Amino acid sequence: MTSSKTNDRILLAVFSVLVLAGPIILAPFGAGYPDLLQKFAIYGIFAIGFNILFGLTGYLSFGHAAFLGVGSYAAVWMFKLLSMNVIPAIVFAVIVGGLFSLLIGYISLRRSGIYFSILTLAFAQMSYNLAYSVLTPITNGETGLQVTLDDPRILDGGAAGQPFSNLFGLNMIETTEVSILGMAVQFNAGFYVCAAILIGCFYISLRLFRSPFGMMLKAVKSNQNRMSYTGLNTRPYTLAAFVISGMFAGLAGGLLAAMDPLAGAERMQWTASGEVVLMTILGGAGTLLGPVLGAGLIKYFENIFSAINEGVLMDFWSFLPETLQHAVVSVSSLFVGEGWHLTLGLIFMVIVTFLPGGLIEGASRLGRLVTNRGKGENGAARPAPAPAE
Amino acid sequence: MGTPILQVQNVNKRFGGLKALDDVNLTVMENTVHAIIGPNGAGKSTLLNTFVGRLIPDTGTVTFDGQSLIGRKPHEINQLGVSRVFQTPEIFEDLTVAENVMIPAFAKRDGAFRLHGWESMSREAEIRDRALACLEDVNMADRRAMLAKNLSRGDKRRLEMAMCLVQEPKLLLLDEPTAGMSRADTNNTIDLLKQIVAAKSITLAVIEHDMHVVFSLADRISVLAQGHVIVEDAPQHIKGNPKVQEAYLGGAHL
Amino acid sequence: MDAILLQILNGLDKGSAYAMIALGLTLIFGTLGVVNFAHGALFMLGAFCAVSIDKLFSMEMVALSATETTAWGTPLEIRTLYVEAWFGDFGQWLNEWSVLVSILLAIPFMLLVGLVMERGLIRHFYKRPHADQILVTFGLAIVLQEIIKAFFGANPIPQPAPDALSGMADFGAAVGMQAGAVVYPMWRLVYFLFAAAVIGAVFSFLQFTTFGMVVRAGMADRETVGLLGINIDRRFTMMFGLAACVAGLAGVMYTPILSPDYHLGMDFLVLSFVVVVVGGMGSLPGAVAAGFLLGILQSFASMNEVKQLLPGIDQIIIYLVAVVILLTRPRGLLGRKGVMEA
Amino acid sequence: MANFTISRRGLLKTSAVAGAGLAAPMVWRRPAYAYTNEPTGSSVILGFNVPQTGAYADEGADELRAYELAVEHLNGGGDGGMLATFSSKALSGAGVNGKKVEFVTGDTQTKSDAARASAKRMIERDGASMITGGSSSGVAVAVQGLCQEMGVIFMAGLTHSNDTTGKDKKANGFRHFFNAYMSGAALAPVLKSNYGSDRKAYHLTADYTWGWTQEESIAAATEALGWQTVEKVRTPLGAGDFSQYLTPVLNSGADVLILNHYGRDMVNSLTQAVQFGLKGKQVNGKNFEIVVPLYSRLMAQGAGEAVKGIYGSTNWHWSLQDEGSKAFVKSFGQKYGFPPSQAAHTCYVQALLYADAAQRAGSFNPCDIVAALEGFEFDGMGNGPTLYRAEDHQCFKDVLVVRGKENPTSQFDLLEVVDVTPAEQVTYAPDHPMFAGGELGQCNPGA
Repeated sequence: MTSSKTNDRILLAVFSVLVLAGPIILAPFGAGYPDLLQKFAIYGIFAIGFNILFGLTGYLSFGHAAFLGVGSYAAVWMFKLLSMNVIPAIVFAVIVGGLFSLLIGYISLRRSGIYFSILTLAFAQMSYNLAYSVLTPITNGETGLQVTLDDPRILDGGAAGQPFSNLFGLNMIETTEVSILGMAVQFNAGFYVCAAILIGCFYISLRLFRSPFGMMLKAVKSNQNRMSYTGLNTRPYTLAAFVISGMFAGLAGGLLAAMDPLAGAERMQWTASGEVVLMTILGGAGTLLGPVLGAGLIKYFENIFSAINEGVLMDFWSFLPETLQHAVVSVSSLFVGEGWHLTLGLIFMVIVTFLPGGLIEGASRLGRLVTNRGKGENGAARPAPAPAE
Repeated sequence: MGTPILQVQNVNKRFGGLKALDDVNLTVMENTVHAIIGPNGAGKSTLLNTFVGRLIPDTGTVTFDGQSLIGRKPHEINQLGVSRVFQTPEIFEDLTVAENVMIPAFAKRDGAFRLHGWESMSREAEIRDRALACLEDVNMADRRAMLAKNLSRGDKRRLEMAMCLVQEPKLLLLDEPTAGMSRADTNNTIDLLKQIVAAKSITLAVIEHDMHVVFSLADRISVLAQGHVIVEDAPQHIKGNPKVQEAYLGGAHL
Repeated sequence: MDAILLQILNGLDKGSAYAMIALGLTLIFGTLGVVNFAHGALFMLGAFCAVSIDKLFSMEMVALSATETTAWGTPLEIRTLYVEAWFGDFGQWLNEWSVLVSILLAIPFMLLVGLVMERGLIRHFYKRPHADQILVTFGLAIVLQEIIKAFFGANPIPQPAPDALSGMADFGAAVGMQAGAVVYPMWRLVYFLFAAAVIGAVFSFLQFTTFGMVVRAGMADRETVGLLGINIDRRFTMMFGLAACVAGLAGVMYTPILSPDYHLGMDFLVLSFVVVVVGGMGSLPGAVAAGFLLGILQSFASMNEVKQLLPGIDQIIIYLVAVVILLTRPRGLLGRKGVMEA
Repeated sequence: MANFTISRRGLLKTSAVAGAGLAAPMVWRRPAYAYTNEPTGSSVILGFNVPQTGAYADEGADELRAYELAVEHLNGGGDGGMLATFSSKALSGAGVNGKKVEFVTGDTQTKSDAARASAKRMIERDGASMITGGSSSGVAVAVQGLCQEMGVIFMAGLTHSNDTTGKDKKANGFRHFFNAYMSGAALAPVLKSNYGSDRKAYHLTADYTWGWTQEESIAAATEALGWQTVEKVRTPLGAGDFSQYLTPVLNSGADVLILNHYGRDMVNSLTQAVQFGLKGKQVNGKNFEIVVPLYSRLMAQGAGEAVKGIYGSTNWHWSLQDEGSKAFVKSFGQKYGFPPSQAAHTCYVQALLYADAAQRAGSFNPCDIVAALEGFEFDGMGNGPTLYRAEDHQCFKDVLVVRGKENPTSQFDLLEVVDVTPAEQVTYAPDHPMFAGGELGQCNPGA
């Protein structure tokens, strides 16, 4: 058992290094700018939290975006009323996300399976529809809640000028641009706040997965009947998982607002809830790293593929002869720019068809294949592997 | 000996027009092996279901250790000290054999719910040792790292037994523990159950078809027919009882 | 009274669409056990069958005018309908009744789409977790709608109903009320009758044909029917085609009510899942009943009197009803135990 | 195909690492810019943020076409379009301030979040000096706020809510498009002369901020004519089927239905209203009428037959016969084969106005550009003499009142201009109650 502990330490260390070096690693892929890096980290947190519920207990919530949304609203209200410091905003976002998920979870967890999914979906859609319309005094409706010059901000005193979210004076939009190996690499304060929290969240999730509590959640997924006849009350376990993942979602929402002080109602729409489901399944539900990978993949497509226009394509294919170039550009332009959804849809289909269990499962299968080849026939004698993590 | 641990009084249960349990009365004494036998459809499993909170009787009382079981949830009843082995093994298929046994061990130690999310499994040496000991008891220690779903049917049964035993229940309910087992496995199971009864202070209530098992284990037998207890007596008195023969053979006297 | 009657008609109309989509969704779910997130896309494809036929019938011969020019300097184009040029009055009739004519195209087309989808993709996902089914069908839905967008653009495309059916019908007079008190668009009445006919046809097909009986038996217990030596798989494939057809037809006939665009399917997807679940997973009558129930409740919640009492109620009524029903009836209106509960 | 360009920094970052860094020192810090994304090379980058997915994707595509045309014209390509008719002659087709104009694009998805994310990418990664585009007010307000924070100029695309230059106005943001108040003020006299002053109006309003300001503006304008407002009913965004909101209109005693909807909502509510026989119905001895305050050609296309004879207002229409409009329609039509929409027009004009301001200021510093645009008066852009008012950064110009054409000659010829309401009639005080609250603040150059 000590070896698995060492493995976990290595996993955490590698994860941390990769996250912290994100700006350098992602720069060659055109994804090394602050906003997208922040989004990677924030949606990583969201998906990690969602995975604690869905990956471990198997309860598929279709309304998790609601907690992200209320987290954002809570954070922006903190910015408006209290201070532009991100700490109270984030803390309040987590609390509100937790309370809201406690309420919805308490009701929805009375049902299981698809009935549970639809209950969560219904609550989230109600939140979204109301936030968009009649709750506008609180949410500022379609436009989204923003900080303005004349907000009270009692802790900040009468600080004049444009308000920026900050951590004790360090503005979240503060960016240092450095050239490394000829690449312009942007180190952004906000990203490192997100990254630190992401690493913390990953560590929490690791602890949960390795804890008796995590085992209980897996047991819920495996056989609820046996749980009850074993003297365990499944409801508080599932509710705890639901609230924890709701708090993660609230945290993610709070961070979104901390990086960019705006909270829009679309964050609560079912498509946003569906997105985190897709992230988790795509990466690998029930695995530690999968959700983060899935979140990264989807956000990358949304931000990078949508920005490729014909000009960029012409440039990319410029090594081809001109006639061929035009043909290739017109074909490939179907998949980028305004066609980025098409690529996303195809990727979903390809990954789920050929890599059942998501990216991580696919990678570990590939890994097993390689090691088995290397070991020859020895591989067959090994004990059955535990679920990939 | 001599204290009743489970008392069933005037229990009735209807499913639509079918009277599944008809005024059942039954007393299980502490530290005995009590077998419940009867032909198919006699209501044996239904009766067991009323003990664990899966079914609530229409009327009547079920008292365990001086406390009523009626209206209690399954997990509450288990926490009182009642464990059950099912006819088709109910185990955690997606977990390893060792984890399957550790979960009930946690339930015994920590109660129905505990938010132990920050502790590490690797530090739970005590639980692990107890689980392994139980697996040793059922001769499954070597399979502890396997996923439960990959076990053979017989092993699943024994695993479920270990999951119940690790809780050191006061009352262990067994629903056909040897169904579908080979003669050798059946004898192993009988030996195992005998050891358990000898080593621990435990009460067993067994539903069984195999008379060999029943008569090797039981201190007392209740015979159920058409939802009604027709005889409750010591094994030696059951064998020649005409009522029992009638119930099983539809009146054809032997 | 008139207002209430009108809202009931509105509700029935909305309910018709919900019920038809939910019926198909339940057929797929009940027979194949597959959660089909691409079902909304099938509805949308049906609508675009109508659009394509309409486009085909409105294809124009283009001749460049010698004298006039457009505002941007190119010669003005003079256009005549091909169908009119070729078929004369019949062509005009075709163009006029294109929505109904497109049913003829939609049936084989949607059947084909359904079969290809089942054989080519869904088949591989029967034994996979529901999460995987959701992911792959959602991916397919996106792909289908993006293809439609690439061909037809993102703007809604108007589909007029045939002139003869686009007026108002005096519904009140027909049921013995004062003339003119309750008038209702003819096409919407047609839509309701059409939905009733389709739903009736599906039910009688399942009830009265051997094919249907086998399918129903298979829905209840797939393994046993398989053991009887009946090739249930092929029948289930046909059911997928049938479900696609129902969704497609619902889409075709809906186009004069709602100008279709590529996103139409997604708009109906969530709603149709709510309908199916409220009706109870795996229950065909439940799906139909829930469709009409939610349609009517939605209409009533939008009445000014109700809105003044509860602002915003029309925004959430569907979901509110879903929550209430699921909390009071654990498996929806008519759901079976054990279906999709784990 | 002269305008296939790529951002210099985008290229740098999207290209592979290998080899690129050999000549450069291992690590250097970015030089301190005087303002955000100061163009230091031979080109200036503009960020075109338009909806490419979602309900307004077609409108977004048209906006993008207009921007590409504008870039072409600014760099001296094509026939120059409106540069020839624009009253300011600072631009010569040789780029701006001696720099070639390049552009990057992004997808707003018509969601505030996504729009801000894509604007941020263009500012942070691609080095855009200005962001423009969009097809809804929520997005415009959200992106305008972002540009204010990050210190770049925002030239709004299609946004019609009063709030954009009202309570949510920002010093770095500019709107050329007209607004809900102007729609009401422009429509009122036409409605009066056609429908009289004794009318009962029933409002169906999209239940979000734009809908509300539209409803408030048109209700105020019509009530000033003496019209009664019978009922104002809010409908959920994206309702699809509006039948449950339309049937109460039938017996409400109202004789005018005002549809404060845009986009798909408008297409659906209008076609369905016509289906319910509202057009041509007789109420109170008058013909029942439908009014759609904000029209666009793309929506008219979606609504098909239903638009015939329906009044509304629009920012611009391609059939206008002034020199500027003709020049623009000509170069757009020749390049793409069909006439531009009003969204395309406002975006094209905004791009030119920004370039002109930068040229006149001799700088891309947002504060210099703000100074150049504030109070700027110009002509030759299709709307007659126009003022960019300094107090709220709103353009004041003539507003078109249009009507759905009875006998369209093509799928683009759906609206006819019935009246042009002069600018003075639609002008309001900067502190008008519908625009109150919020302050412009100081221009922010960022960095």
